[in-house]
Amino acid sequence: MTFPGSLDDRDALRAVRLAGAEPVPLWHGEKWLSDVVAVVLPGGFSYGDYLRAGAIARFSPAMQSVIDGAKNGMPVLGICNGFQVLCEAHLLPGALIRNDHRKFVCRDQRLRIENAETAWTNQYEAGQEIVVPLKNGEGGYVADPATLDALEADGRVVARYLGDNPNGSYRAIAGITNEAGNVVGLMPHPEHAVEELTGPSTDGLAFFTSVLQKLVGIPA
Amino acid sequence: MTPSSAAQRSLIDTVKAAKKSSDAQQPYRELGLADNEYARIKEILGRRPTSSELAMYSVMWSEHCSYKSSKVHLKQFGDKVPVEAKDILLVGMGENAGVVDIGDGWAVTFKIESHNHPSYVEPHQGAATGVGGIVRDILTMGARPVAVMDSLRFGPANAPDTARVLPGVVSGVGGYGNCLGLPNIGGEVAFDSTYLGNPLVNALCVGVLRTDEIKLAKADGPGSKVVLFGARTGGDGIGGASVLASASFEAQGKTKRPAVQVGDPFAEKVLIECCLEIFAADLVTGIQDLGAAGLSCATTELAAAGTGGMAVDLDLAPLRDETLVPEEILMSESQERMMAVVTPKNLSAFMAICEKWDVTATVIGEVNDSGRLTMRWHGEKIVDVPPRTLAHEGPVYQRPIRRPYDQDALNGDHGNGLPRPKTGEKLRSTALKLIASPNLADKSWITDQYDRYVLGNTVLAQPEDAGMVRVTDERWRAEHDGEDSTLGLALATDGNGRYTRLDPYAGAQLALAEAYRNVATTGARPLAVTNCLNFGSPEDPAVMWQFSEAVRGIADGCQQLGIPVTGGNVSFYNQTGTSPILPTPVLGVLGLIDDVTRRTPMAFDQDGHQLYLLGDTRDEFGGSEWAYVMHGFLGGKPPAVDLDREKLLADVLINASRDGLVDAAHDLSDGGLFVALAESCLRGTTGVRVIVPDDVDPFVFLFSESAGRAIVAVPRTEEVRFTDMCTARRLPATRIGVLDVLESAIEVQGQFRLPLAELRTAWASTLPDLFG
Amino acid sequence: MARVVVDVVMKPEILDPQGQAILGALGRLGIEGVRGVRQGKHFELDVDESVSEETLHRLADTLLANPVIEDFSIHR
Amino acid sequence: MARVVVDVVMKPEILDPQGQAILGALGRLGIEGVRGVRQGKHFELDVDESVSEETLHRLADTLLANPVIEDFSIHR
Ligand SMILES: Nc1ncnc2c1ncn2[C@@H]1O[C@H](COP(=O)(O)OP(=O)(O)O)[C@@H](O)[C@H]1O
Ligand SMILES: [Mg+2]
Repeated sequence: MTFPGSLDDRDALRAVRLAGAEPVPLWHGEKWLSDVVAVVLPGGFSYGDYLRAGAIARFSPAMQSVIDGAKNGMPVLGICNGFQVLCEAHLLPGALIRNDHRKFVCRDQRLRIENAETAWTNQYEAGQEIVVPLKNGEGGYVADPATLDALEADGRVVARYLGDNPNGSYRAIAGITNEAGNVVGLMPHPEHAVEELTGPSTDGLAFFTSVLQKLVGIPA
Repeated sequence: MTPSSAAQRSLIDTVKAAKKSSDAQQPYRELGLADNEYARIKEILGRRPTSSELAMYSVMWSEHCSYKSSKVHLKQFGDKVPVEAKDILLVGMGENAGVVDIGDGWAVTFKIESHNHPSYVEPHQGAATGVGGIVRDILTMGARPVAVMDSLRFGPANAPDTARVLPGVVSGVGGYGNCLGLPNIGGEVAFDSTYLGNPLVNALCVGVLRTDEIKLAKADGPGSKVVLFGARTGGDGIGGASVLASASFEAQGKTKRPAVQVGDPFAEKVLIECCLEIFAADLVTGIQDLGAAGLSCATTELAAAGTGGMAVDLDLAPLRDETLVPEEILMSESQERMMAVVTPKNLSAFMAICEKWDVTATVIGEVNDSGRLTMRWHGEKIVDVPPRTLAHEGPVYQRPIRRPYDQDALNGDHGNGLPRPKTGEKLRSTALKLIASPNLADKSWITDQYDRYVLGNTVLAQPEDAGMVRVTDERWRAEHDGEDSTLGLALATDGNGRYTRLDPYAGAQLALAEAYRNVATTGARPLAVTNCLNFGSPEDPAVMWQFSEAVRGIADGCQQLGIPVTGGNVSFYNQTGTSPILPTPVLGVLGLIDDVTRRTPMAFDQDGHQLYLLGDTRDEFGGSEWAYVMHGFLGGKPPAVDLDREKLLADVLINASRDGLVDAAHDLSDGGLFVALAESCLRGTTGVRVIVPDDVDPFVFLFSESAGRAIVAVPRTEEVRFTDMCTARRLPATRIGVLDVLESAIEVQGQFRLPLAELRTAWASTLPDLFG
Repeated sequence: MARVVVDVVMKPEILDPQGQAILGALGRLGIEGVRGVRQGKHFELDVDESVSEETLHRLADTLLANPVIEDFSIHR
Repeated sequence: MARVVVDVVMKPEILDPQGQAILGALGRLGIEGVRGVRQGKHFELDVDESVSEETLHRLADTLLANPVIEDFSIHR
């Protein structure tokens, strides 16, 4: 899905292609999702992130269809800005705020996959450590304690930062899922870890093969 | 009509009025025009200029836009274009950016530009709009921008004002580039007290296009529409171009309006995508970005390069501030604007794409064959000029040149008395102190604020010797079974103010040689050059000598290396009071690699690989980091330049990469061999054991800055092939050690051992300790 | 035409990195006596007289503030 | 202890991209009648009674606002 100001949309298309699926570019202004079976909301600075990251993008015509689809079980992955959009759209709880050190940060980040059963993580092992790029200015995950406790208790924390907390996220949360496990929001960028040549690893590819496994049962 | 604009109307200076009152007093001096320049304007027009015309001439004839002091020198870049490079130059100097042919139907355009003064006034916005401006230059050529780089100079790292300027500049470069989705793949950061009141912010952008898609800035075809699109015009940066660039920044600080422009990277991102869609549909006959001198520049340059005439109705320009008067509209440097020339047939398709991207687009005029650029405001003619006289026929000066009085004294004092470390222990502490010095320390506090991954084609980025991106696109994949291309381009920027102060001719060539070497170290073949010439006042004959020598050095150097200068930028008046900065030509070299999977990275990762030093090491410490850090000393001569040797070294490095003979390579520059070893170890996973060759002084071996050198890590299985190649080509290659995974230190046998953990702490903590 | 101001602040239980950073910088500036700082957003809207309270509330609640982490106040 | 509010807005002649983006979004939200939006910063300070007007002014001028591009107002 491309919003005005999306940046990692081409990378998401490439990752889907490398995972063996056919990527379809979607435009935020088109209400109909044609016949796509899963949606990736990519990283970027939709609408410049001027108000709050993701705050304006969620009102796009296409987002209404994504929200309906997500409620009906369609897999949706929000990466970075996409995660922010999902929170703003209330498909996921909590919010993402300015990094605690107030700087943009780009680095190769170690993560632990905590939940390997979602539509987007079933090709990982629970507890598996991976390295993917992280790059954000507003990546601090926050929510009230009750929400955080509930996320932990339900196993809805999908990935956690290892090593130094890069942005002040509560409980080092890097990604979460909804109750049904079809909607995942993730601050780091698995789509930038799909090729030996351009990424720090190829650890990110399994997010995209996971959804294929989920949809058509073909392990890539 | 609001009352205020009615009042303005009575003040409008029209062509009719100018004809009637040819002797009226005009504030041309305040606008930076000299007496003789004003007289020439009157002569061209056959009357006095209207105030709008005066505004246009003043910005277009400013140093910044007219290159009046530098033109006679820059000519050499054209005169000395190397013969072997002529056929790759699709567009040479003079356009918004040069374009080079890279084969397979692809072309590359790249350019570096300064935004020094605005970055001192408002570091974040100044740097941000610097990136925005250079990206629009690249876009204007019809290219998709694919990467940016930034070359930065600040005052002493521990100076209070550096704590204001540096973080702001870095957040500006990062904020703007990150928001455009352009990977930052490299640059430089250096500190010196001469930059304290005058930091340097040079931004480079590179773009990729198909050879049949090149766009030019020309208004062709009578009847074609002139469309202004992008942001609305506001009052920001009024007078910026002429005032900021033609008088020392300090002197006018209080009297003139602050020339701060605020960037809107989101608007620019949308503008980029909108333009690329317009280009793909082939809807423009000419296009120009609005940068310095805003509308004055865009209209005159488009008209001058095309059919020759243009009529503009200035009332139609969409404004952010309705109180602006024509002079201000013409001088405004509001960001994120473009101007296109569109045939009537294509206009509705053009407008539809703008609408899709929510970009404001307005027809403000029409091309004609009158040979004049005319503008109307509230129904009156306020501008009627021959456009070439603004765009191309500005004043040209042969400024006086004089070798600085202190040059001989400076070159004569070689610092022979500076105490050198003699024992292993002293060498070790020197090494630690150097690696922790701000110029040599880890820059990741800065570069971690830049996105290097976006677009998914970054093969190498900082701290590698050169940035490298894969050249590919949807069209390529469609033609090649969905596979990406393996073609890549590499880029490095370098400049060394101290070397250039000691010898501007050699210093500029050393910067060129280093950027060239950095590109070759990664395995790419150097192809073309861009440059940003940062100097003091051209009215100072000593500065002008530095400038002319540097330009001559670059032109000769490029000719000898066989790579053409395709474009660049001159920034004069970089000084505090009357003290100029160190003369700082920054050179950007573009290279090409057929197969990016063959690139050579800098990290030492392979246990047991043999370490070779390529090139000759001499006792050369003039202008060195060692003299600067340990003794605060600058004197003598910079290291000797040998461009034939640089070519030879590059050939060896490129062949070694292609044939898979080396697994890591790193060029030697500031701080010499020790610093290069440290950087390669800290980037990788192994330590090294180093042997000092018998006949060499360990201090010179470790810290000399002799040019034309690199280190390479050679697998044992390839050692014979590699050394045979060096022997056959007569490149000195000395085995100086071995990579050792268990050692986890730099061990200089018989001298000292420095654990990597200790080294890393010293290297990595300097900038975070200073900037938080 | 009326000028409406909407101020948005983080809920007290949410970390405010900007406010913290300012508090930290005060010491270096030699300014004493400031005990707490919170940074929020300030919007100045020019609206037609016809715009209702409900509309303004909806605007603040859905767009200008994120009620998950922020509180807002409207001053007409 | 006193609550002091400092509001910081872009100078009128300076571009305000934030405000522009919000104005654009209003259409999609179906909210009409809003003619202009400017976005600024809002600070809430808890200060000792002893803190003088001059100190607050200096604080706003050096730390909270960037006087090159922004104006501020202090409400005690
Ligand atoms: N401001 C910057 N922006 C991006 N990359 C930078 C910047 N400063 C330094 N770098 C990167 O850090 C690395 C080391 O820089 P430098 O020591 O100047 O290299 P060299 O001496 O080989 O030219 C290079 O990869 C360079 O591109
Ligand atoms: Mg280098």
